[in-house]
Amino acid sequence: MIRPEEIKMSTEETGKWGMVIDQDICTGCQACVAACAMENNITFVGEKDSGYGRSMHWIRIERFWEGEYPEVKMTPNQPMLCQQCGSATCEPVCPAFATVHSQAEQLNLQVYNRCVGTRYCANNCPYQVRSFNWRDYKRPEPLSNQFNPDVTVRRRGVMEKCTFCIQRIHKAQDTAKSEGREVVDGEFTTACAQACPASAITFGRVDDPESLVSQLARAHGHGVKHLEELGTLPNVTYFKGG
Amino acid sequence: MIKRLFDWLKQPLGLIAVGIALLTLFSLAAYGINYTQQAPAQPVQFPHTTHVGFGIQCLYCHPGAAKGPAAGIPTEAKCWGCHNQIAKTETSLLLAPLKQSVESRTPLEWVPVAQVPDFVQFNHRAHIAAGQNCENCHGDMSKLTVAENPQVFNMGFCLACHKKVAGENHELLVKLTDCGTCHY
Amino acid sequence: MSNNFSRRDFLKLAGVGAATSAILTGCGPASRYVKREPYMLMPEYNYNGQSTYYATTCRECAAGCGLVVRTSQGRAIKAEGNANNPLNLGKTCARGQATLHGLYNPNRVRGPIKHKRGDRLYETAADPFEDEFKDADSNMNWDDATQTVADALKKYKPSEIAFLMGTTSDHLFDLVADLSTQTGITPPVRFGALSMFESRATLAKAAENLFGESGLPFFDVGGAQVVFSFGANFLETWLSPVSYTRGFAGLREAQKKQRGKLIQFESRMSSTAGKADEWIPIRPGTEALVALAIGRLALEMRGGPLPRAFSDIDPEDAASKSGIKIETLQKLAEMFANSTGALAIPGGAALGQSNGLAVAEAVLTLNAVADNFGKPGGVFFSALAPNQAMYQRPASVKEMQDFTKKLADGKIKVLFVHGVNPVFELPAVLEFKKALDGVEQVISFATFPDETALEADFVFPDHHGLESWGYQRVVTGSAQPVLSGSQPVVSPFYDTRATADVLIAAAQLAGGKFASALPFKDEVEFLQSKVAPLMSEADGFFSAPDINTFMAYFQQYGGWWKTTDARLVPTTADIFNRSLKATEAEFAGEGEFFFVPFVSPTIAEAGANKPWLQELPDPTTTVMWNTWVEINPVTAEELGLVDDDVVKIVSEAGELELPVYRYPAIRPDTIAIPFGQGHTAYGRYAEGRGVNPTDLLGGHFNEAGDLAFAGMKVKIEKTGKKQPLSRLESMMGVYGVGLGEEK
Amino acid sequence: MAGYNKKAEPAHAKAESHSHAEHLREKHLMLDPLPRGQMNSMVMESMYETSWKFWVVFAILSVIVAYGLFYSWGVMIAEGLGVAGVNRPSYWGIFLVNTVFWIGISHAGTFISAILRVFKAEFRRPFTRAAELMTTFGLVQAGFSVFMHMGRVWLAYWLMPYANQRMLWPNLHSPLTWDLLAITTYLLSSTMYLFLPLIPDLAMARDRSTGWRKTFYKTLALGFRGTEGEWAHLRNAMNIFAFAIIPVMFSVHTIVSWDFAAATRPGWNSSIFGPYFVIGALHSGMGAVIMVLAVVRGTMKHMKYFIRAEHFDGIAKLMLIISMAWAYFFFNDYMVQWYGGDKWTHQLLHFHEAGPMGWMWFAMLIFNIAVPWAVLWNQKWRSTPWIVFIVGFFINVGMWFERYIIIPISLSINRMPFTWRLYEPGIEIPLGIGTLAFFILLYMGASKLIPLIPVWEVEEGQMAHELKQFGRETVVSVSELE
Repeated sequence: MIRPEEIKMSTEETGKWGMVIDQDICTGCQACVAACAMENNITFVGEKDSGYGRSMHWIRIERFWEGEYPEVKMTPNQPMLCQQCGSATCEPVCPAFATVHSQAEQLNLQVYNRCVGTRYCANNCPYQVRSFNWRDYKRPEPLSNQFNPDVTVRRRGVMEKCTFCIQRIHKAQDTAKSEGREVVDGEFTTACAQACPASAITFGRVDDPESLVSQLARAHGHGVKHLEELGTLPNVTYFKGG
Repeated sequence: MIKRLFDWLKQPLGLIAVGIALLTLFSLAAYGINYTQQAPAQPVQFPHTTHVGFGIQCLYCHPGAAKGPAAGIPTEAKCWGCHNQIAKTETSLLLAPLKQSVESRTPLEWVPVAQVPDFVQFNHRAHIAAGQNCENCHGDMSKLTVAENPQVFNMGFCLACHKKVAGENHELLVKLTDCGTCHY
Repeated sequence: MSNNFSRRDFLKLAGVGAATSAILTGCGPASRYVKREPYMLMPEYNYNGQSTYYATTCRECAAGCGLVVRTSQGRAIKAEGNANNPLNLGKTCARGQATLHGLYNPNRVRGPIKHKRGDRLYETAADPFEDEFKDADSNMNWDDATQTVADALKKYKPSEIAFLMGTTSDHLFDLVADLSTQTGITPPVRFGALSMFESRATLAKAAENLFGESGLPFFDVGGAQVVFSFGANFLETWLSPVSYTRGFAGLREAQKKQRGKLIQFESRMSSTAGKADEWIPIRPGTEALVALAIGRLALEMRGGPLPRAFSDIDPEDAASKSGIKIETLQKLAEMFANSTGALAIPGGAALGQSNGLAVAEAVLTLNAVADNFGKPGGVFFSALAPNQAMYQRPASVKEMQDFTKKLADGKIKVLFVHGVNPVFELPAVLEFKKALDGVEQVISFATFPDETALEADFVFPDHHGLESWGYQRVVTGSAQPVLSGSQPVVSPFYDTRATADVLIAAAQLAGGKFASALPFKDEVEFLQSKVAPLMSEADGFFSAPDINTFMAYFQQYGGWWKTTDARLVPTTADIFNRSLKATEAEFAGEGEFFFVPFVSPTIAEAGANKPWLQELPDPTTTVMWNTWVEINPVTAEELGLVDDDVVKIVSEAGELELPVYRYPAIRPDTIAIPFGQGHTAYGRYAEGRGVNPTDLLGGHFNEAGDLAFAGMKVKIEKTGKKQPLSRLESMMGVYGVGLGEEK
Repeated sequence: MAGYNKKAEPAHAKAESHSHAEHLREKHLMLDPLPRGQMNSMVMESMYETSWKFWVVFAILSVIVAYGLFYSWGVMIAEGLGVAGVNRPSYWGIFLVNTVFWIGISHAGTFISAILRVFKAEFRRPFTRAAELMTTFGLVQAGFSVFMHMGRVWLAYWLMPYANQRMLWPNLHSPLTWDLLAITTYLLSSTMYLFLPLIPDLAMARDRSTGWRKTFYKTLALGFRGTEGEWAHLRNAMNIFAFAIIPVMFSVHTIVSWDFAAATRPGWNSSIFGPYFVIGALHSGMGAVIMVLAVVRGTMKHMKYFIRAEHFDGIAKLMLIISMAWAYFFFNDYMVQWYGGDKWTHQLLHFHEAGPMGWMWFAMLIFNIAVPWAVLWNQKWRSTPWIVFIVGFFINVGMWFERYIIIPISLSINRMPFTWRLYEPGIEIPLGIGTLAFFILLYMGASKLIPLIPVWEVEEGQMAHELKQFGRETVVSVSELE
């Protein structure tokens, strides 16, 4: 499915929007998770379901243990979100084209209103970053006042995932257009990157060598892209540091 | 016994019964569809035709359209700005609700007719900027009293226009037919 | 903002959600289901469908980070950091993000209520996620409420009137302070669970002893090369987490030629220690010894005479007592000695012990070895906030104990409570709840139906932080003096009223010296009177000719701050010549386990009623929605315990039952419980969830009067019960459970 | 057949020829002809005569279906899939297990009748229909299960290509779409294939029934009168379908296997899955057929004449072979995956065996390999209905386990260890039982509505066979049909 030259490409920047995450300074404080939930109308699912692997986090912070006490170490916190793959495994398997690649923005879209809930995409996502609306989770009044009007409120039976805050992308583009200019790097950013107290997350145009993401990527050479051996061409680069 | 049923249905009375049943079903369906397509009741039987007739621009009352996603409904203050200078306001039955609401400081509850589902992210500004006129989607208001939708805003309606606008421009076509342009 | 905002609009819009299904199945336009209310009078800065942004201050903790809140059609949509504010430079923590779930929390006090002590303030439901349930209705109007306050002020002698206030909303504190100075009512007492776990009194006292002046030390983590943190959990809730996290990022900054190192001395690996390059599982109570030992070894490596402070410490002895290998100590000492920018920070559980003060002094003195006082990457005194004469710290628990005694003895006839929840936060042994029986009239200004409000005779709810005016002093975290300003970002959602307004109005009603003490029209006028002096100050972030313009800027930029570094350099003339008694801490209660309570990084003191904070996985254990006890897997095995086994923790003060979490990074002789859950009120998402570790704490204090919360020893008893903890992490993936390689 | 008999019992060769002939007669249906009229009335009786037991079972099953299938499903549609056990990472659960399982069951029907018809295996004649019915009804259950699986089943029609002005179309890259098309094709063709051989029997039933049944059969028999021309056409049609349906059948289960094999998941992404799934389907299918035959023979009137030990014997031998083939494919799959050395796959295989559900893995091997091998080698045992019934049951359980291991258990392990989690079924259980009950219900209903035995086929066979005497030797001769 993936041609060799494509795999080679995955070492270069393929996409349009991309992210750089510095695990060395990520403190795992969960600010990004909260920010994401607030920005994207993500529902909370309560104790029972969240304990059964049904939490709806679009971004989760992974950490593992190395060694035994007293030489035990916590591995660098690893924020895991949709990698917005250039050649995503979730896309071809959706029978309804609800998970499509946006040619305009080079993102993996999740079209909620087209989703019929076969959950094939979630199975096929090697990063396991898609979350499914198992129920119509209640958000009693007046919590719904906080809903972000720019983001659809999902209902049961629909798959959802990180969108790289596409609503912010569109807003920025719209503003830029109305002012007759191009979108400037750093003019806007995703909710997670905006909140991160350590500025461990940086978002921007990976196809623009001058953007901050590209510069950072060059600055720390040793970036890692997760599971790129699968040829998914992920657009999120991780720095382990240390 | 099935056979007996068939036999009964075969004779005239049975046929009539079948006919009636079918008719009822059909009319019910027709009523249902018709009901959902009517313009809903508004607090004020607002005569668009009159206002447009006076030469008031759409954007005067719906300025949001040029500035952002929502065109918006004018504030009572805006209505009152003119109407409190019009003698008719005091007398007219039509305007009673407005008067009442301004005096009691309780907002009027309008029912939007040009509505897209909440999974569609529609932005007026872009469309106005692209040179679209209000009537392209909302019909000719100068002929309407209470606002009605000329057509249901379904995806087909949007895409037809998007494709027409894009024409041969491939880049534009990609942008205008990208799912992520409206759905997120 | 005007009160004409229609806030129901968006609820209606949410209704579209319901309509969606209808549309999906193609029956008719959504217009059937939606009604739109236009503004009566649209504010000129607002446009339909476009967002308006307001700068204000976060009230989730006392740090005073600046926020910019996005509002749409009069609804608060999203809280972001205020990029201008020098404290947080546009960043927020998780609690700041979730503050909107406080504003729109389904359980708030909706209006002034007269109620019987102990009565519920909202209905309960079997399942908070399914059942609908109501808040108690307001049963009086604000005029009567104000009258009640006025009567209370008039009725009793000033000495019988007391205010108990939280650590946020400084402007209100100032107002009450003025009131007390001019009318002679007892000075307001401030308290907060966070300040209790931060042992601020100890820090201040240590500074006073060493540097001759009291103040809150500021540690320039960002500028340092090697940071030795003795229990300071500065990446979680300590003092000013956002700015300290930024400092940590600076420490680690990869672009830097040399990547800074963090060494954490803790008996339990906090998420701060999790980020450390080295975690030293030190035996609780020996921090002072270790600090001094490291100092001595470092000095010896440097050569030269050994100063008095370090002369009478025996590294070998310290090593054996603390359970750290002497080689390790030497290695660390070498690192400390040879680093260009070494920094030692005391904090957290290290100070919450019987010898907390000694620890603080020892660690601060260790900085003298690095000679980093007033240097980049060193120790400073935090810059005082613009309208602040001297550092005022919240009450230590000792002082709270005295205060509680006064209440119990009936010396206080009327108690006003605002912004603090002592019934929940204070250790159970202080019996604050019982003490309230000695008070004739308890008036709470609580926004949420918390435990203390439940014990009040009247609840006169204050606005939520995002609905209110005010300012918050930044006591530490920023080099510049910062006064973060608050303004309402939305009109009040319920029939609440600003406590300042209530007090001002009541004072007018009370007349006499009360009226003259608060000669203001309303809260805003009071604010102006407090902010006005800043106009004359030099090198401010902005200046303005007249007060109105100044206030406009003050709101627009979310506060006022100087552009200059105003951190004070501690005077350390004879710091080496003090003799430090390097003691070990004593531990109260018999029992084989050291007990370390810590503040939950995600929920902290007041986050439990915000559903999304509840659903945030704890950074170290990834547990959500509950409380757990951390036990080393080896210990657990000895005790025959596995995850989710419910155990009973017994201390001299009390006992708790909660499920086990086998935590690989904790001393085998130590157990830890997070603070934040265990509410008996405080809304549907908080109530009846987890347990409150303060129930285990005894009334033991360190020399500075701070609670020795980490100075307990406890027993563990099995109960045979099970309670599954919901955790984000996988049991199989992370612990190999079910993979035949179970830990 | 003759040759096979000689080999089978050398003892009888020496026996007295006359009694030998007797013996052969009672042993083989084909050599034991009855007048057509009598056979017809026997079949009709078996349809007409219904004991009260039948209705009791029928009622119980109806209740189970009403609750287990329709009520529970209603609840699930209203509540969302949260009431089921699916979670991250096991996004797929028992619903798809059942889908694959039922499609598997449905295979044997077609396999037996089509393949055996093509190869003119004579012993097939009496039970082709019983098998074909399973195909159709099995597919119905498969359809139910796959729709249950969907998060928004009320939008299932979006998976079908239909004209619209919204530039919307099903994604033909998705294995699920292939699946949908394949299964639909299979359902249609297998129904046709069930129907064609049924026509003569329906005509027969029509001529022997009255009342509503007559109307019923009349409608279905399409006015078949049994003229030479009609027979010729029918034969043609049946031959075409018999040949055409075999590739369809193979393709269907191969495509089902692609749902998994085409995914980028450790343990799934295996090239052997196609044939592995097909053989697995046959394995469970044959088991099911033999169970059905045992039940039919035991419960329905006159069936002991039509269904005899020889048939169990024949099917059982097929089962033995298939079980060996399955074992081979299983080993192949396991071996290659293990040898491939991918760490995630290793983790997965380890999890299969040593994980909390390890018992299921071993049970699968015992039920699918050990049990049939241990029992079916013995002709006495494999000719005894109740024994083969039990074996068939074990095989079906084993094969269900296999699918369970492939889907939810394998899904627990992925490339993100932080998300590994076990799967605990919820409402899937009543729903699964519901589909099973519905299958039996449909079958019982059918057994009372259409002739389970293709009389004309049996008779055709009997006419073709005859016992010839060569001196003292009695031999069976089969004359070529058409």
